[in-house]
Amino acid sequence: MNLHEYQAAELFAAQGIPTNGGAVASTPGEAEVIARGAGGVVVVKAQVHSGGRGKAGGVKLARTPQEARAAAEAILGLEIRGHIVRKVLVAPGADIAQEFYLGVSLDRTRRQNVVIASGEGGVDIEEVARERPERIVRALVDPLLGIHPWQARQIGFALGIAFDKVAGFATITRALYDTYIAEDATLAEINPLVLTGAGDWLALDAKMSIDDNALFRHPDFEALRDLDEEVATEVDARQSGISFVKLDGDIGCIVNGAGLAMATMDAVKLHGGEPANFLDVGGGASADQVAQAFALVTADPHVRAILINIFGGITRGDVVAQGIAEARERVAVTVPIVVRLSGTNAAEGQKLLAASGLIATESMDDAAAEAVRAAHAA
Amino acid sequence: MNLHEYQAAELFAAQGIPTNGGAVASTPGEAEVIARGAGGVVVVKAQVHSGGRGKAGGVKLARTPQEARAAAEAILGLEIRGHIVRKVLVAPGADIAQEFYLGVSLDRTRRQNVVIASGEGGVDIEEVARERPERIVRALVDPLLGIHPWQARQIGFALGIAFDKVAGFATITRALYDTYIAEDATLAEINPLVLTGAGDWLALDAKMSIDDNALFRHPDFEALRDLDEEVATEVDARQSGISFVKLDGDIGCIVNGAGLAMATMDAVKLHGGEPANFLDVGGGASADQVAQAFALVTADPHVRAILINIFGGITRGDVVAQGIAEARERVAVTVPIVVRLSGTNAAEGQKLLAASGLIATESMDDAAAEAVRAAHAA
Amino acid sequence: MSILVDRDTRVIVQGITGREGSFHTTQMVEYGTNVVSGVTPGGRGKTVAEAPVFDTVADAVAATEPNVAIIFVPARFAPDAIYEAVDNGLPLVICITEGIPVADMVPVYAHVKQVGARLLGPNCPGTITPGAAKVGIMPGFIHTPGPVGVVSRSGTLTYEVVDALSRAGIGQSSAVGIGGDPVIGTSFVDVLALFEADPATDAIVMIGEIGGDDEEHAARFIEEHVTKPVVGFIAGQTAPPGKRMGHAGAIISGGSGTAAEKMAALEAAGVRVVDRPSAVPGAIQAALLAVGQPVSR
Amino acid sequence: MSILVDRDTRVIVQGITGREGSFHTTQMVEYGTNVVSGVTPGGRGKTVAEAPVFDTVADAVAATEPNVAIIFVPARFAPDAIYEAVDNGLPLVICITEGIPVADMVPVYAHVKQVGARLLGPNCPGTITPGAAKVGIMPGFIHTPGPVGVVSRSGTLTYEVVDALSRAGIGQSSAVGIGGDPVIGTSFVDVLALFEADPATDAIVMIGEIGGDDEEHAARFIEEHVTKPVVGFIAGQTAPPGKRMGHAGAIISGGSGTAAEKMAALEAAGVRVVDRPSAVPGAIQAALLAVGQPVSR
Repeated sequence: MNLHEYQAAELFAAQGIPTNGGAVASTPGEAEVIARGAGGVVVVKAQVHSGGRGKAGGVKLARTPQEARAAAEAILGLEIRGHIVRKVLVAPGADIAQEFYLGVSLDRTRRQNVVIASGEGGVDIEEVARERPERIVRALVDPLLGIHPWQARQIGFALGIAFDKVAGFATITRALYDTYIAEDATLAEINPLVLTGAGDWLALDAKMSIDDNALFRHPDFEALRDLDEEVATEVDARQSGISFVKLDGDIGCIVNGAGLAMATMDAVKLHGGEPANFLDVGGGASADQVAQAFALVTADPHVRAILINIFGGITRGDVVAQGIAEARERVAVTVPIVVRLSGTNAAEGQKLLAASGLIATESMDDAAAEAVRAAHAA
Repeated sequence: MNLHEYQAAELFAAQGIPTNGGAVASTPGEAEVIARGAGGVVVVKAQVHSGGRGKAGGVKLARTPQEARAAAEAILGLEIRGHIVRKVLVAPGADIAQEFYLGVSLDRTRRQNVVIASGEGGVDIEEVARERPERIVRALVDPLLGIHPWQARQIGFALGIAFDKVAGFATITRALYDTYIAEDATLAEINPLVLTGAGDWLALDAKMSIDDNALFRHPDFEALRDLDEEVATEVDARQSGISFVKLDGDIGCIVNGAGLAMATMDAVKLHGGEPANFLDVGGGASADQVAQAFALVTADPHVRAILINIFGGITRGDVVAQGIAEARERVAVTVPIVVRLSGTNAAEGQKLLAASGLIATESMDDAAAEAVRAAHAA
Repeated sequence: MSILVDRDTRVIVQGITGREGSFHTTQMVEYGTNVVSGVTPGGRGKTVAEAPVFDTVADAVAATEPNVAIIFVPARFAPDAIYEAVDNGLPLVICITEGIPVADMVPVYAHVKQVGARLLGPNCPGTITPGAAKVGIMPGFIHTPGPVGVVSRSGTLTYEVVDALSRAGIGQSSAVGIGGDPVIGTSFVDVLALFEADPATDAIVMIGEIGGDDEEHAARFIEEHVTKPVVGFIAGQTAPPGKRMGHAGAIISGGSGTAAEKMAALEAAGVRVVDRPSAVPGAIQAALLAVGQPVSR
Repeated sequence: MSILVDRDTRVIVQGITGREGSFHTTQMVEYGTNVVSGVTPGGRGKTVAEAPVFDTVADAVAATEPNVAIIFVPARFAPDAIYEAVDNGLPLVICITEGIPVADMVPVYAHVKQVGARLLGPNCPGTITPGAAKVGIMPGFIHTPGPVGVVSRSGTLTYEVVDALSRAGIGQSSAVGIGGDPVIGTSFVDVLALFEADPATDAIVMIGEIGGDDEEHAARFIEEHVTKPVVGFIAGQTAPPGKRMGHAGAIISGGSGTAAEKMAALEAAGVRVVDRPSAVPGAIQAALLAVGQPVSR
């Protein structure tokens, strides 16, 4: 799950990283009040789970409370890469002398965490990595010992930070790594980390993503979840143990297994259709799971056909067919359903399905083609 | 440094280990009040930095507050292996069904920490290790990953603990290891750890020693130090960076370097004398250090001669001689002083010393022989 | 011959008395796998599918000398189970468990490597050598002995491909699921090296998916070290960036880890990349014909 | 020939600008040691005894290719300095620093071993190969080149013995101080193995002290693997149990670690154990005569 800037900043501050403070507003009026309290220049920043908010007009400087109100008015309700802005952070302006990028994430290749830093802060780090890789400093973290003080210092020296500022930089680097570990993050990032005109370090932004698999260790994070930011059906899916991702097409997919679900989406596309979703019902494909999957898929008004693709492994095909039949009784589905059932007891299952009036096919390709045809015919 | 039972028990309890509570009394009256508050049977236990207190009469059961008072009266002031009892812990009695030993310390051979456990609790573990080694379970702890849950469970199973009690045992084992690490201990021990008649785990004793080198990480421990328990001169020595251990002989030793100091003590003994102390002045052997060393050694009324043994390495012998001369002006020494000075600029140093009326020898053996002769002559 | 498991494999099942553990133990034994023991704390004295249960791996090792561990314990206890297995000398540990936090797997990976053991998974279906041993949760009946090594990040998608191969009369030497998590113990490269060295394998099917760069590393490895023909398929050609596709590891992040990149890298390395699972058997048949090998043994 | 350090040794000094570091750097350079660089964060551009100072070990390694590090940084930063040295590829790290907590040294020891480096110390005087290189804090002038290897847990006591040897006309191949802490990187056994393999060493002096059981392990090793004559001395014959004799490691605990035990173990292994340092030269002379070697080369 993603955290908002203001939530991540609180976690950073708790580990001793100097952050810029500020407060969150949901209305222009609140933004004005916060700006008045802050005095002086403030920055009004969209709180959305998306990058690129600067370019999208989601960050504005305001010299007066009135300007802050106007800025909030402009930003709230803005759509940034498909995310509607519902909150803004109103934070004091800073006197920026130098900007840096500092982040911690997983280096999948090495199966180790890695600290990434750059003297180019406040810009898209992926762009820097692509175009000016020599401006990026990377330090792999020992998986058993964590980040060493010497490593944190070395990153600072490599960025050309003046010696009297290196200790402060190293402390922030270690604190960021500690936050990353303590909170089971998959990403912890400060962009930009700045040196102010007065020579102080300040984290002007804060970004964190948390490992969903580790949420059991962090029950408090449930409260930080911004359900407004998440697609409602994806939230429902998570609660029923189904992996679901909303897409833009019209063929609803219900599949067992993540790899097979992706391959099914690909097959739909290959046959000229567009998948409406990724959906992995998980291992069992019980009537309950299938019913829940029907509900998720049919909640999308664009869906014009449903493609069910089940490879019966340990689960028997006849049991799956039974589950589909039961689910159909519980959830009214008005669009055509194409079912492909393979593997254990597939023949028995296909018979049951055919008997219940569904289009049953044997191969995934046939099923995808059939679903696309049915959708276009509908 | 050593902690008292009640201090260690508090640290254990803070990590979630079930301890027996109780309170500390310095007088029989206090013990009576505590026993009255506790109600029922209590145990009155000497708080001294020494083992063997049970055999020495330092632990007594009391059925009534009056008995607790009498027990405290008997125990307070008792001398146990050279330690005077100044405090007793008055703790509730426990219904003991089964006793275990559980400890964590360093395995020097493997350079790893080790958990040691035994089904023989409440007795001297070293005796068990010597006489019934098969009754001891040892588990080396991974130096980078710490103790694993499976290891803690495995120790429990190996001790024959019933399965429904193994989880509780494993939790205590991990908590004891965590305390050991968190507090920079060199020893953390529960002896006995008991299963009560009601089937609950309870730590009936608590023992901890802290790594002196790590005290900078634990400023709070300074307050836990029991200066009554420490030889006053050893406390003074620690404060001046001198290693000093009080012994029973009459030849005061002042040496640079721990190994050479031990060898000097051995030489004294070899020549028929008894060293009054171990003393390592450290690297410099400056006038200040030597003066402090004189003060420490002469504080012992049994000292009848002082043997100074300095091997000038980086430090020049003439500078050391100068230091000794200056120190003698600051500290009045009435017993004979024998000095052996070797190494860098030794000849010049010896001349200076001889000029100041000290007995200067060239070899350590000669010096030891001379010091023994001088002491016996005195 | 085969890789990872064979007729000499002696399996210990960690978490054997749990629902998953006991079910799959029975399935494995029915397939003919030699399950010698299982572990569940407090389970001493029980049996599952005639395999004796022990309290600790140490006890089970002493009594039954297993050489492969398979783990079915829940995610929050699985890392401890992996440590217990490798610290008690198991050279190969197969972790089926799904949902283990990445922060736990990073030190596990380092430790396993350090002690010289091999971890397969987590979040994987395990491995099977058809006709010899199944140490995993795949349906055994779809597999046929033969010359094709299959390696995959996925579960049911692998079954799909294996089933297609078997229906086309093409048997498998071994099929290995490496798992769909960001940190896995055994990579494509590791398995490719094993297949390359395995005399019973004549051709290889590699089933990748979006996320990470294990497929790109595999491509480089294939180019430099693999002489046997390789057929590849990458799932997730239509997956959008930034969205986790079920598997924790299946996510296109920062524009990298796309199917297109992986397909291009594999093609550049001489891999025959197909666009759908059903095209795998044909490609393999062509590849085997090209090197003059029969499609079944 | 020699062990650990020789004329090819290129030394990097960590903590070079500190009081101890700069003093001993000068001393080492005066002895003829090739100190190629030093490290002090923020020290870039400075020099100490003509050695250039760098901010990081990485920079110093890149510029000056050292192969031995010596550490003079304070106890609370010394473990980090050791990690920095070995993680930057230094194969031998000599830690002079005294007073490092044991809890820090336990993981340091494991890590150093894991990366295949060697740590000497901490809390040790370092090592010297007379006439070739001094990488430590011992007074160089008392040493003479010759055939006797000296290994010791102590500092000034070693100087005492070396001085006695030199005065008796017996030179040293190398003298090594392994340190007085409970957890040290290099043990007696390690150094004995090096001396045994060193063609320039004909006899060995081993100076132990109370505490631990490294001497007992050394005795077993000598019995099984050392063919060269060994003379031993153990300090602390009169030390009482339970009291730390200066060195953190010099403590008799639970009745074990006594000088008597160690002396008995060494004697049983064929070591000529002497009761005073001044008896070492005579015993070595006898030993060398017995094996027909000259006492100096």
